[in-house]
Amino acid sequence: MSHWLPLAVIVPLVAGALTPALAHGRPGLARAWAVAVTAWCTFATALLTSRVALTGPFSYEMGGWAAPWGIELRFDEFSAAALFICVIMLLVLVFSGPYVRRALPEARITWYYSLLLINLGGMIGFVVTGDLFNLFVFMELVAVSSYALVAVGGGRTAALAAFKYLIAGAVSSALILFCIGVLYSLTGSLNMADVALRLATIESPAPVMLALAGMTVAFLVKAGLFPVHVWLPDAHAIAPTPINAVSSALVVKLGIIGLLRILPLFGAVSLAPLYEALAWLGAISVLAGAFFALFQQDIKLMLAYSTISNIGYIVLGLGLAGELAVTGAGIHVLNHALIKAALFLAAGAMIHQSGYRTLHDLRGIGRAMPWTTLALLVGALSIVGLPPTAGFLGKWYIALGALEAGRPGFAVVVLAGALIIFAYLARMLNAFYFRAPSHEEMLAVREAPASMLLPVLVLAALCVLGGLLGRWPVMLIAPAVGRLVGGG
Amino acid sequence: MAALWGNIDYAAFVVLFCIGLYIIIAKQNLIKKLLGLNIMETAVFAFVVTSGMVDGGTAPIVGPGMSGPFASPLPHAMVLTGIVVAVSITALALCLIIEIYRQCGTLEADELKGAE
Amino acid sequence: MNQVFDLVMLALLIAMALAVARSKDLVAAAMIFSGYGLVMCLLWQHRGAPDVAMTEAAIGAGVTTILVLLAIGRTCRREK
Amino acid sequence: MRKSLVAITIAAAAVPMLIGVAGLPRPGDPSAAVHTHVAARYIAEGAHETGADNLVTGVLLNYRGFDTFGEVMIIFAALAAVMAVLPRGATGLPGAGAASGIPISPIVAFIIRLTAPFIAAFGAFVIFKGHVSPGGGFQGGVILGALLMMLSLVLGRGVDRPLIPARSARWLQAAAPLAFFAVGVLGLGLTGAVLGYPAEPGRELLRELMMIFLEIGIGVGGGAIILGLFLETRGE
Repeated sequence: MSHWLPLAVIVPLVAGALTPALAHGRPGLARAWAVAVTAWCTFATALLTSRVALTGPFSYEMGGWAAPWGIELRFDEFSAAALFICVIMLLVLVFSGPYVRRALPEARITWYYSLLLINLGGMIGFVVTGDLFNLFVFMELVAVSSYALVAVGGGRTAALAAFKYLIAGAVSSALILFCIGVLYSLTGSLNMADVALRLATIESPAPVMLALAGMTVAFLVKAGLFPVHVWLPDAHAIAPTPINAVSSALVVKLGIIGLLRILPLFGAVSLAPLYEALAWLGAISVLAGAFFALFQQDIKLMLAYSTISNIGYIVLGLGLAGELAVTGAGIHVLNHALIKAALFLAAGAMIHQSGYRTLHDLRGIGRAMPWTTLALLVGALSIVGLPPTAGFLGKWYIALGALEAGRPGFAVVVLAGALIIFAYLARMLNAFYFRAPSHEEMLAVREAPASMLLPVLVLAALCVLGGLLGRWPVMLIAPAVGRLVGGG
Repeated sequence: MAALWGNIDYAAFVVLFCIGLYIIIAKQNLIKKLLGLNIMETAVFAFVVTSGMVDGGTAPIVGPGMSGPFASPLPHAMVLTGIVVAVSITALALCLIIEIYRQCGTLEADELKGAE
Repeated sequence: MNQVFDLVMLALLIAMALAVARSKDLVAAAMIFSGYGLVMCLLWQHRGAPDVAMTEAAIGAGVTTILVLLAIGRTCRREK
Repeated sequence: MRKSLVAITIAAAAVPMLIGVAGLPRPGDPSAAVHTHVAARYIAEGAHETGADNLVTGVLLNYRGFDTFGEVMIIFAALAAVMAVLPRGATGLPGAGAASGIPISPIVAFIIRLTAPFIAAFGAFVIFKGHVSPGGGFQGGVILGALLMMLSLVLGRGVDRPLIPARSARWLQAAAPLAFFAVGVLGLGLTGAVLGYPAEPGRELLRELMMIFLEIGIGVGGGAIILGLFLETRGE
């Protein structure tokens, strides 16, 4: 029996609750404790992912109660995202050792690691649960810890950015709970598979459409898609670097995975108009995100806007609803997490070492921090989507899906988005490598400390590996895509 | 629209939801926005509790003397969790407000927009 | 009789929500919000949900209002 | 311009919600899916299967115990968030800008001291009898938390000298997740499913003990967390 599944969710959460108690006298212990727990979670999710790859989706009934009466955890191919979540969180924890000792006041460090563990447990719970209300509870858990982690850096406008993020998140959460209430009122159950079955027999379409529209809008707000992205740039740029990586690479993806969870519920309703809207919103978001990124001087703001653009790619892939396009979207959810984590950690290491944030001030850093800049170069090539890297696969499948669906316009959008980002990155790399430093002390800047450099290099290697071994994730999520597109 | 009269309670909760949304969007003071958020969340909880109600039903406590139709206990469990979530978010939001006031000296959204 | 009680409660809730929206003094708004929570608690008690009513009274109307008043104490009392 | 933008947004939210809500089954209709599907089993066999007469507590701790574990983690995450966000002095105490310190009048202080034991008794009653009468861990926890708040005010024990010393407060605040972990692993041992309760005829007492243990954990943990939130928000 796979008790790994519930324990993979419960252990990080309880460990997060124990961190302040254990590390009361010894703040150094908090980080070691967090890294150990996250390593265990990585092992557990790797076991679960290998099991789903071999034997297909499986579920676990909490408390021994059968599905609609108790809570059912359902680990399917999309839940394999839990492995990516654990790997990236492990690297972020290793990275945040020296960074946090300097960036955060002493008293906040234990609570920082406690919040990160709770964030990890909430994300794993979110991707594995098969129960609607459980999904809401874990989404709130991730939300509360993310609001605090954005503000933990204590910058001048950190609290205001966190407050805007909180209001946007809480309004969309209230809307999601309202839609869960509508679905419960219609079907009488909260288990996703059971609700899907019973929704097919509902005659009055109005409440079903309301629940579908409400949840889609709410999850798109949480994913930071263009028209409803207002909270994202400040929240992702002002937070400490490890939190940028966690929120831009992982937390934002929960909105997409939430969408992937609720779309099969509405199999009976014709989803064509919804997919059309998603495709157009995604396309607009691709161009708008890339366009805004072009004008940013601050590296972190640029990376935050490029997240909005890549979320646009994923939503565009979902909107095209073809086999190829949805596979591309699924792949890009995973690969973009690796790429964005590598980019944010590399840029953060540069800011940490040199103290400068804008393109102009960071000129000539290529010579001072060769390895970090190399990792940033690999990340930049991946985000543009050049062939050997991980970013290429997702965009390639989405472009193919657009052509297959007879919508060449969207394929052009995919290309245009990549070109705009390429223009910015060319300027950035030109500044790092070929321009004379605009500040003398840039030459005195030393390479990042080992425990910050190692995760950055590992992530850059994973970006290239993700590109070369791209076949495996595609095969892994193929059955889930088949169910979603076949049933949709 | 005749059906709406049958569900007049739901209509009232939607109105409360929109009053909360109005307060969040239109009012400038951050504490006022937070109260609007709480009004909106309480309206959603009221909607969920009301969906579990049954005509002439009593509390879902199956004691010796209890009889008659019982209200469904599932929405009550959901709303209990929801209320705890709402107070958690409110506590965090208030501390962010205290931090914003300490740094920017004002709680009016339009003045804060200029401070960035 | 039940229908009248419910309608009165709903009307009262909407009136209090609007009062919170209009009042310039934040302490008054917090107090009206506490009353709003208690009326909601009464409504749920009437709908056969004593657990939720008790929780709403204790947490929704109680703890939330105390925290809001504390925060008002540390910031400013009037809305401009 | 801004007024019309606000009006459009509100209308864009209100109209579809009203139309959608009108299509829902009438609340209170006994034949609605809400009462005939999952809830029908909770009401019919709930008391027997969970051993809790108060079915809401039965659902909260037994059928959907995992939700309540998530909820307990959310209230702890709120405390962790407040501790991580509020400014810390060198000694780890919240900074200046404290509430206006109007001294408690002796009359109020006396009344609070007088009623303290009764409030404590009522809180304990709500926690212990949570599975047979309305109430439960959270409500009891909030009542105990409110009592601790009042005593902190009356005894002048602010955040610098908290009523519960910081070291033990950290363990008390983690009481609820720990209780859930203990019951979950015990349930795994007894019934082969995490958070499972033994349902054999001879094991009713053990099941009730496990449930009361959870209620105490949630009550004590909730009370300590709410006291922590109060002290942190209040500052000096």
